[in-house]
Amino acid sequence: MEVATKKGWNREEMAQNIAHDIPDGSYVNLGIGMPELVANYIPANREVVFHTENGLLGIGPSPAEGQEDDEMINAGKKPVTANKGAAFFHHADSFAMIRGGHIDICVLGAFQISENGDLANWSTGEPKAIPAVGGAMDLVQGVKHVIIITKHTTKDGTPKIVKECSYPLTGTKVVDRIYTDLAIIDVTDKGLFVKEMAPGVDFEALQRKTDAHLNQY
Amino acid sequence: MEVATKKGWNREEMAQNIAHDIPDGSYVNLGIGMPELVANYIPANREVVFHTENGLLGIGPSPAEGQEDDEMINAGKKPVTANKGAAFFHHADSFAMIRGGHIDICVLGAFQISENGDLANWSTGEPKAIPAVGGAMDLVQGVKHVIIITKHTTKDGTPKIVKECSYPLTGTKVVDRIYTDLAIIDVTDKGLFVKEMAPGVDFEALQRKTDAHLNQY
Amino acid sequence: MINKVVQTASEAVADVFDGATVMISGFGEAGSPIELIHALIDHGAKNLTIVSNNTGNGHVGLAALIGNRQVRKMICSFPRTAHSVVFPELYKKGEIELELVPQGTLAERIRSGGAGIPAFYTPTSVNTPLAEGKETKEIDGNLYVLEYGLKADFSLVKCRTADRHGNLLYNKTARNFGPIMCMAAKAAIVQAKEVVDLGMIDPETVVTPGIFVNKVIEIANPLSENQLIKEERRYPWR
Amino acid sequence: MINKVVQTASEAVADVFDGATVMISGFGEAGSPIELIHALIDHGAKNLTIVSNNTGNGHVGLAALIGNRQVRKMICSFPRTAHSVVFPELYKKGEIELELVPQGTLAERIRSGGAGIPAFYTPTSVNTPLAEGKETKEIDGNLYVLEYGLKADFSLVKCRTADRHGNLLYNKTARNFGPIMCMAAKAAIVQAKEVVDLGMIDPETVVTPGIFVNKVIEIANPLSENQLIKEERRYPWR
Repeated sequence: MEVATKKGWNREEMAQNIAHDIPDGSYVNLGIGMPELVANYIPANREVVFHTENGLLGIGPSPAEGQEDDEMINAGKKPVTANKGAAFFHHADSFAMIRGGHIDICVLGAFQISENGDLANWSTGEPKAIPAVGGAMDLVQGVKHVIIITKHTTKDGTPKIVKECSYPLTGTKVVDRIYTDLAIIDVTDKGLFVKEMAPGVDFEALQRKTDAHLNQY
Repeated sequence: MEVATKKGWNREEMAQNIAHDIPDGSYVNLGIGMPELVANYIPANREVVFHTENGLLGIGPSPAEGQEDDEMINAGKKPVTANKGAAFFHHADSFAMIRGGHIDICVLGAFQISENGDLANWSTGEPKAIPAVGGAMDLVQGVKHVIIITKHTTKDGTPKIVKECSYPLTGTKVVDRIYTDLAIIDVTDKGLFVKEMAPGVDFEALQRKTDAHLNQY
Repeated sequence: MINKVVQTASEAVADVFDGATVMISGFGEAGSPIELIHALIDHGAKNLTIVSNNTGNGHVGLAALIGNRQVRKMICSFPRTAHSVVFPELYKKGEIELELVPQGTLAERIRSGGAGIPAFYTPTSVNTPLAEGKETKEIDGNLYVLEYGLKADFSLVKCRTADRHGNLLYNKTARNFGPIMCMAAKAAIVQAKEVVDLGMIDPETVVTPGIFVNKVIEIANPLSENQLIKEERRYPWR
Repeated sequence: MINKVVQTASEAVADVFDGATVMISGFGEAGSPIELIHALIDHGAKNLTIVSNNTGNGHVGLAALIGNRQVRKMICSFPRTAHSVVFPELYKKGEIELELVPQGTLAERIRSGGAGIPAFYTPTSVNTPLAEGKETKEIDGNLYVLEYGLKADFSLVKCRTADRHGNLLYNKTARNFGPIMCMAAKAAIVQAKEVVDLGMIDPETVVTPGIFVNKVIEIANPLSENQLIKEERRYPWR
């Protein structure tokens, strides 16, 4: 069954799976890192407005080399451009959009997700680590649909989808859907339901790589 | 002694007294009615920025007849203009200026002022009256110096400066100075102190027209 | 494709339902979305709770909506103004409810509703009748009143310029409650004097970003409430 | 006559006192008032509490201020970034305090401090370690955390354009914390890329009205923090 893992989706395919599920007209916030890939795969016939919490709605493509502007960056501090119809605003207004429920979808990474939708993605809780939280706790509380993009397990095979998170929490009962390299999983009031599996992955193998109980629709 | 009353300051002189005491560079909010007169008497060598809570800093002179704009008004709904350096903003930002202590001075009318600086200026408490408060309660709590412009007594001679207000309060311990037709009175931790009397007014006559105890510096 | 522009005022307000909470921008005559309000009168939704600084003037706009008995309750700071005649009459007869809120508290409650802040403490109204029955808390030796965020099902807002994303610019002191009411509503419905092509509004000058706006209708020549009142007009027109 | 423009950065920061709370605008490298920070290093005020989203980069700007041991405590949301080296070292040695605040709560606390709101409830951080020891309240069936407004003695802010009244325009995403930090400080000190004549800024487009600003200095060609880090520069220059 180890073959199944290798047949999972790669990073680009995971991002494509998410992009495919983002409706036309959505306002979307992408977390730093793997979530940023999602922007590359929005179908051409859909108009999606990307929000970055440092103060811009309407992120455009990355600037050409040499065209970067130190004062035009996203939350990951990478250079960006602005599309037509963009708007700049200050941080309190930006988080009013987030906390006030105006952003439709955010895509975040995760250390752990529990079966009731708890998320841990800001701290491993190591005593010597410098804690840093950024906007994660605001996003999970305020955004209408919180989507996680993550490898199904850590590099050493430890499940990231767990009965209960052992790492410090970002929020409780906040995750709506998880996109991993192996499956797409809905978090519902009745538990985790597998919506789709990657080609070559079967349910038993998926459950073995998952600490939490999985259900089939 | 009745002569003294008639020798008091008129409305324009009361407004002049206040204008004289407004320092160069102040940010000032003027209430509706008599307070609005103050703007006419700011000495020419001083630059004072007038705030109106409906969303403008930098009120200029009244527009010429025929130049009025329905969408360019002050809190009293009168047409105004904007000076160079003006700014428009929304209501939450406008009251952030007020509540946040950014306005130096406001000038308000009053029904009653108590000797500890309580103010009643929004409701006579009559059961059939329609209550209306506007921004008065915000102004008295937030503005650094709350100044009252008022006739010393009502038309029938009832004192407006009282031991304790009988009308519904706008705020407690909020008034800093009272400018009447008869005197200028400071509200201090130690009580009311007469700073100046109108020509022809003497202290005993002033005290007789005042319910609260007056002190002399 | 995002296109929030609709073609008629009646289409703009079509979803308003009986019992809805509706915020209406404007301070006195400035910024009142009179065409949208008149469309709401034609539409006929009843038992509305209206959040607006005043209660309208003469027999047009908000005053006409109240006069048409569509409003159960007003939440406002200053219900009596020079030209306000409809509300006072109904209020004295006990036929309309009033929740009186200090103006700055009203603005902050609306902004909080839009910003996901369910409640906040404020010094405004402490020790006054308007604080009666409300929770208080002493912070650093001073007393504050707890006030709750206000949300609406719909907001009707007037602005100067809009694009198809719903980015908005306002005109002078007609800005007043518009931006925060767009934030606080599930559906913000905006009448704009002009709808411009996407990209015509400088991103640095946007006052209301489109994320807060749901529908836009162009009303190139809005009626002047002042003028209608001078002419003693009434809506529905007669 | 109102003229908030001063001639040197050292004059702009001259009043900063030992033990002051100082807010510093910027998100990563965008919007950091590097010349004002360097003037504060020259000035030497100690035991500062700094409110800023990050902890600076390399050995210039905020990182250099921390490295110069002028900072007792940092209040921020994200103290470790790619180029942050000074803060982590001092933090691990226990030589600097950290108050970690979620980014949106940090922004809202600053805005509240400036708006006269002493405290507010927020859903952010509920049921997490960052809510430990904080008051909570159930409102409409949901749990919220009480957070307090943040004020500062001084704010150091970078903007694009200013006039002598202190009206400000910003540049793109360098706006970030600038407007709310101007609101929250007793004295907001601003470096502008250009100071223009009064009347040159359209009143409709003002982002920070002058009432929130105390001193303005023109820094026509501000240093690029990114560039200084690439060049491994250190302040004080050596």
